[in-house]
Amino acid sequence: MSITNLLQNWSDFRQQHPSDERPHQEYKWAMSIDLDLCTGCNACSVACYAENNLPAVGKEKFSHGHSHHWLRIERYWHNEDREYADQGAQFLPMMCQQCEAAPCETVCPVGATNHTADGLNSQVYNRCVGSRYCNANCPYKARYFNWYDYPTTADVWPAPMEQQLNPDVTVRGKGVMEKCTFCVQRLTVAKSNARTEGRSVHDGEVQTACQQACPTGAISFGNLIDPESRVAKQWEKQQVKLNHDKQAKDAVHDGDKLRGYRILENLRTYPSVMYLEQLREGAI
Amino acid sequence: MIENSFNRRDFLKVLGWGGATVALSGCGNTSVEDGREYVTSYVETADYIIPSIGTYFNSTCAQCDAGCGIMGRVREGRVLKLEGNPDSPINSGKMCGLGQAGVQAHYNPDRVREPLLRNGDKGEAITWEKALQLVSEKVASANPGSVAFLTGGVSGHVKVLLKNYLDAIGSDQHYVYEAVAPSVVRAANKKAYGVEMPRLRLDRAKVVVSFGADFLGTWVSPVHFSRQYAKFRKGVNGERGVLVQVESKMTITGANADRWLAIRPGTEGILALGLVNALSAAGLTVPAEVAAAVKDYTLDRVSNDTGVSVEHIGKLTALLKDRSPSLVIAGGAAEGYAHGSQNAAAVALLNQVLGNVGKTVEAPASMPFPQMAPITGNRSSLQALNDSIAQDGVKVLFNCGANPIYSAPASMNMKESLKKVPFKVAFAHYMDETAMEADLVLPLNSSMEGWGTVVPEYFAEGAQLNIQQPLMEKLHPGTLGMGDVLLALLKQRRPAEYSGYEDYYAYLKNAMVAIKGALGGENEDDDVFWDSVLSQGVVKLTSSSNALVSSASAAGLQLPPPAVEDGTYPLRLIPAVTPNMRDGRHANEPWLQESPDPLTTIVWDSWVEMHPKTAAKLGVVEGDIVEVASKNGAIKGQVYVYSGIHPDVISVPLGYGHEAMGRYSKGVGANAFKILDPVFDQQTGELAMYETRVKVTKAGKRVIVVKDEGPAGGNQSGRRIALRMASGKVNLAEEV
Amino acid sequence: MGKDIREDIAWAQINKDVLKSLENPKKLYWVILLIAIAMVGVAVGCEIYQYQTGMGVSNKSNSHVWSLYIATFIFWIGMSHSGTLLSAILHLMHADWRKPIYRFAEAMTTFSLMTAGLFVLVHLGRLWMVYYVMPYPNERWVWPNFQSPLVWDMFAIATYLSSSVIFLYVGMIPDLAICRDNIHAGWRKKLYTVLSLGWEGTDRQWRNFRITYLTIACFLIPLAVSVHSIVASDFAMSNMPGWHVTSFPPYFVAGALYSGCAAIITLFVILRYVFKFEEYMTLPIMRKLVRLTFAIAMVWTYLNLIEFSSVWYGHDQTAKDQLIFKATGPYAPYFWAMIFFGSILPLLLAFKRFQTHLPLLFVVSIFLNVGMWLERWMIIGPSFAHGHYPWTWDHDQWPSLVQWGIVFGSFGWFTLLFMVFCKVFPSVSMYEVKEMVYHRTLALKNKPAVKGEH
Amino acid sequence: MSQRHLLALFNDFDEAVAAISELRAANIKGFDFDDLILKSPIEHPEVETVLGDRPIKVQWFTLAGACMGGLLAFTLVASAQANFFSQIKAGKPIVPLPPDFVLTYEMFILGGVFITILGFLICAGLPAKRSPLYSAKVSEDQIGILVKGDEAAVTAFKAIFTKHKALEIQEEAGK
Repeated sequence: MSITNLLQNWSDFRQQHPSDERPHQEYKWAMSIDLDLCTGCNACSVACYAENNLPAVGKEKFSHGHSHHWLRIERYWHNEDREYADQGAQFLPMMCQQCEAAPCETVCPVGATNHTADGLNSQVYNRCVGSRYCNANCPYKARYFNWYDYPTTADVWPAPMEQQLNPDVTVRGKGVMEKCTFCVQRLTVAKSNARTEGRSVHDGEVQTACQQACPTGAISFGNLIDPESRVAKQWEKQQVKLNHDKQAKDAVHDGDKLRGYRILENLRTYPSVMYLEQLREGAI
Repeated sequence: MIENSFNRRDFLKVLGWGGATVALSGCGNTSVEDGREYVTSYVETADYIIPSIGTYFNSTCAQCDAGCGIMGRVREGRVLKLEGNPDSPINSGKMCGLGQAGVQAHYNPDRVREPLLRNGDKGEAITWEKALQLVSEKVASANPGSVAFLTGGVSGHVKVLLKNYLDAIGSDQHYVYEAVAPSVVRAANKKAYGVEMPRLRLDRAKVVVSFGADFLGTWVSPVHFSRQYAKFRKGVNGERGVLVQVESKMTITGANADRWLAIRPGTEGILALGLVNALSAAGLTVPAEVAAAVKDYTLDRVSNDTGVSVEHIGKLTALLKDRSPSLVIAGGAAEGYAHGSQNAAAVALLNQVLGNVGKTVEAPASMPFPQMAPITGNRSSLQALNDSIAQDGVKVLFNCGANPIYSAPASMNMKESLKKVPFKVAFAHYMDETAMEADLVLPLNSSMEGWGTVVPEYFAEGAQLNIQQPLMEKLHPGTLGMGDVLLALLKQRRPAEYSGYEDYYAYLKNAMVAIKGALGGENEDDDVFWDSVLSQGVVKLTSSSNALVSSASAAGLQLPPPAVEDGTYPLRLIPAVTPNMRDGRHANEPWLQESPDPLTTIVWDSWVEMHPKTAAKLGVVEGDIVEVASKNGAIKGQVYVYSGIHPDVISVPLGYGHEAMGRYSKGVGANAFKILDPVFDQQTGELAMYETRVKVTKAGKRVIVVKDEGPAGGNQSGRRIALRMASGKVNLAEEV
Repeated sequence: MGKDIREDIAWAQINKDVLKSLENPKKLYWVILLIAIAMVGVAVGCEIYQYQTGMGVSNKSNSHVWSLYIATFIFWIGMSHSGTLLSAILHLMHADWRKPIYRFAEAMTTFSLMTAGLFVLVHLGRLWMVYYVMPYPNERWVWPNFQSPLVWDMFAIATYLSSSVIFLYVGMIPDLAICRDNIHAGWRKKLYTVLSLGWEGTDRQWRNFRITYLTIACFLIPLAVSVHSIVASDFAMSNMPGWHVTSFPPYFVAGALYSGCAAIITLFVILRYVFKFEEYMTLPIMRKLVRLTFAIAMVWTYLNLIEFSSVWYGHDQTAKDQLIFKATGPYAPYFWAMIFFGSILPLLLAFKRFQTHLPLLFVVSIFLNVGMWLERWMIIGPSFAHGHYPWTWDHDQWPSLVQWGIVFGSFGWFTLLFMVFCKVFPSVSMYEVKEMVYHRTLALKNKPAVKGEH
Repeated sequence: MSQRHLLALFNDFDEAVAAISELRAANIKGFDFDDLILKSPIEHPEVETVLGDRPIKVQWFTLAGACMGGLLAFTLVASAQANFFSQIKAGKPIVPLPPDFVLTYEMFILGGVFITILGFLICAGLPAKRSPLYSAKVSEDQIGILVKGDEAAVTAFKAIFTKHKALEIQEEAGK
């Protein structure tokens, strides 16, 4: 019964979750993206459209900011003053950062977005009432709202195009919020396969659609708990700690030799995506 | 991956059932209802089909000619998504956006669904029997020599059949046309190295200087080069490769360069020779003959002509000298001029002087079966066809995989000259501009429905033969594979030879099994061999490769001085080949329209790129609608201003502005092909794409440019979002 | 200054005058009513269209997900606070002059809350799932997220609405008894008989009535404050630059009282004219009201300055950019209009001759509320347009006609409710006016008239 | 011996008070002073001086209501959170106190208000049937005194009322 439950496990319920003293148990999915390898070719983005049933909304809706690219490639210039962009551009793939302390989660009135046991920031479509508070509170603006009912909108999925829709992924109706899920449908399959074989998912066994497509392999994805996973090693090497809003390395003076950083870390969102700074040659 | 041992036919039956389930759910697949397929229920299905579990089948991506191996995820008889085939040396499991969009070509609602015969100005549906009958009559009635085929790049068994058919009717008119292809560079390479396209080893180079070769986006085999680029950036023992891009309009490769050098259009060759000169001055051993040839290309003169600063030329020289091996690539920007061959040759010369030949420029594997080797398309062939038509040497024209009416410059007046051809047959996927003009339209299978073999234009490692196999049952019963059609046509001509084959599948299997020895299956049972081939999707061929010419020679190199400005047409038009649109054949795939152009982030429209200076001179700002007028026509477009382009040029992307094709492409943007000036490369006769002179005038309105980029543009206004640091600081070797 | 009310009005006269407002009104009343209904019609149309087609038609974007609905929601919530102020706070302070005007002020509270509530619904992407927000027991142990300020809103507004309805009703019981005694036929008779609960004005009833009324008043004050600070925490609790400000709750409360008072002035003028309440809604009372409004206006101005200067002085660059953007970007005109209407215009109220100049006050009070509405919009619009993440900035996002239509209609809806209320219930508290008169006579009896009065 | 009811209406509150105090002074046989009820159009706290203060209990309801509301709210919210594990919000405890306190506060007030009203209705004996002896005048401007007494007392009542110039004396119809 609830009240007895409440009283018996009070101390548990008062625990911050997750935290250094209470890390994730088996899985903590995380990503690292090497901006020096990202060429901005958009393959990841299109792969995401294919995998996650994202609608191509068309010019008119796109112009109103109704686009649905869960993974968008942002293009930055570093040459405000110079005549030419003569050190090229910088491309940055931005998707839901699956924050450990996600601002979107606490504000959802109906609890449609929650933290899962393996560290994902889940979005429950059929619970969502569309208050859009989560997006308002997302510093990365990585959440996308179904402004229209795309399945019934002309030329979004005209027959026979709807046959391409991935049956593993819900086709969202109007009025719900959606965002990158780290291809949770793939993770689920991998996890259940592993479970049936009585082991845990090993590194490289499951790939996100964007990672799988990326021609330069700029995106790596895996389980942060597993010390053998590439991602864990990268985070370790770059001295980026998950539950920190300031990294110790930034204090030491040669910390700038490391490329790893997380975007808007200072907002204490604890993102699960680490980026590696882009490099530029000085000799030319 | 699937097991080798299963019966292909069962598979198709099951897919038939998959199709049927789809059909019953009203998705327009009628193949079962009209008894073309018979149904096998899932109760007695083959054991590799498990409802709700995706099965992967290997095939080959047909979105461009790179020939990446793909792996189609099939569920309940429907192909859902394409992944890269890890066993394919070209893309080793990776894919580009264009390839990903292949499923949308397959499921596209605007596909042609049954043969159409022109009746007045509309087509009426006819049966294939009737269609083929008609074709054989027309061909029979025509003089054998006057039957012509216009195709895109072809290879594999289709090419063989095509060849055989042409022989059968005794015609030699086969024109292979590609609107955007590095034909000039190929020719120049042939001269310089003895091969059209050497194998480029970015992964081994420490410095890559690319003269406008967009190898990360659109050039030759982008995914493969991207794979190499990754290795190149990681470097051998942590020495990060340095990329320098020389071009007048930034490509996505340029956007990733450590140094992007905006060069005055057409002077790429001058810079190359200037570098040779500077290198020899810096003490690099250069053949006397070459040194003599380039001695006039002094630092100042080169800097003056090209607009590249002395400082940068100096640094570049030092870089090339110190960090060896390097790799110099000539691409679109170099070849797109009347003296394109010269530019390319100069670049090749630079490579040879640097001693890269044999190190980063390797001999490509040769195809052991020349009859299947790809014919690479070019633009001059279209010119040839045009001439042949003009002397009315063409009575029956088969058109397949080419859309000349859309992609030929207005000056060629393709539409009119095609009217001179009495009977035009178009093998079409969409009702594109050329199909609209055809007398008979024959709908083709999508690359996910048909059988075939593909030989990539560019071998990543050894020679290879790619398999193309159906990933699902036909969507539209009225379509046929190119192979099947050719086979049918051949049966009309050489029944003795071909009537034995029930369909192209039978022919293909037979043909493959016949050469199984060469394909590494000599002591395997036919079916086992065939199944393994199908499951692998890629057959690696044992091949030799002959050495390259590495002796540098400047013989016959003379480069014109930088072009003088034309008063009435002050600007140069660079028709940009973008990763999404390429030559526009995939414009009807919404994913590609919606995925923002990497540099401008513009969607669903074309645009006119210009440098802030140019914009200021013209008094226009972003969003202004301007008219871009050349001697051969004018197009309108929205202005996009940014500093990734030389002030002397403006750029309009290709691939937009279709007048037909489908709901997603028709009327979207403007077609830059149309206004290209008829200027040709002197040596190869290729259309010089970058030679068009234009004037830009305001056309009144101003619109809000629909793009992903916000009002902040590429500016982070102080937030720490996209960070960049000097490569000197990090030790990549230590990184994971 | 003149007296709040004449002590020599016969009590019977009071009854007569007020009860008259329940009978056939001027034509103007019907005109107002019809206009209101038409406006509601517009809003309903827009909402149906939006419901059918999807939120997209309101023209918000993924980086700009909130707009007029939320802004107007805050506006109406704010409007509701003045009623409480007048009835509860002034009641505790025994400020007699509130008595003739607090009734309609309270009605205003109730109805603006009802209007505000609608905006929450209109704003939702899936209106048909709105019950998910309520905590109802269910088999799956699924509950709303009690951490969300929106859920706090839901609780707070529910509490506030029910409490203020009760407050309004309880305070009205004696007057309902009067209506019962004076109206002898028709559905009204039944209505009043039922609602007056058989009130006879016995000493026992009066005694409990007093304490009850007092207690609820005491509850209402902290409640009102909490309601608007919770609405403020919708923003203050988020991490949007320009929202994450400590001074938001008091700022919101002040703004609320401000717009409320302005609204009371407006309605004061209207009622005084439409129902001929000159005797009761007298100019001296108006003067007091205007002075109160002026004071609050200055408080609001101050808090505004505090907010800006703390942002300016603070080290949060993003918030600073945000502020600069508001003052200089595409939203600048509205921003400065807000400053003008909110802080400059009320200075007029400081001048004695304007304090009783009804036509002017009418116009000014309306503009004050325009200013307050702009304030709410300045909280929503620019913040979204210029948030943490430059790539997704969206400077030219402009609400579509659908949004404007619904906002426009909400004013009709409010007017409709209010006007109907004034027709069915006494909008001036009769028994309290009598008390007022009574106390005044007593006062006069005890001390001789001072010079300067009359 | 049957009881009779009388209602006297006065124009002036002071007269009414005077009358009451006299009724009290002259302890009329068969008349219990506590049965006297004063009916007035407005509240007259002053009457307590003559009526003697009669206790008010509403505030106890208030207290009980408020506490109950608060307590219920907290337990409901907290145990709901405790039993809804999917609702783990990153970085926050499963039962976070600050939000729950906000809700507790609101419900505290709601409970208080509701139960106060209940208390009011109970204490004031509402809703009630109107007694036969009631004059609309009372809700207008006159003060009514309702007394209850034996037959014998009636004359005495009347005497006092008339003495204090009662405008009108209603007598209960029937015996």
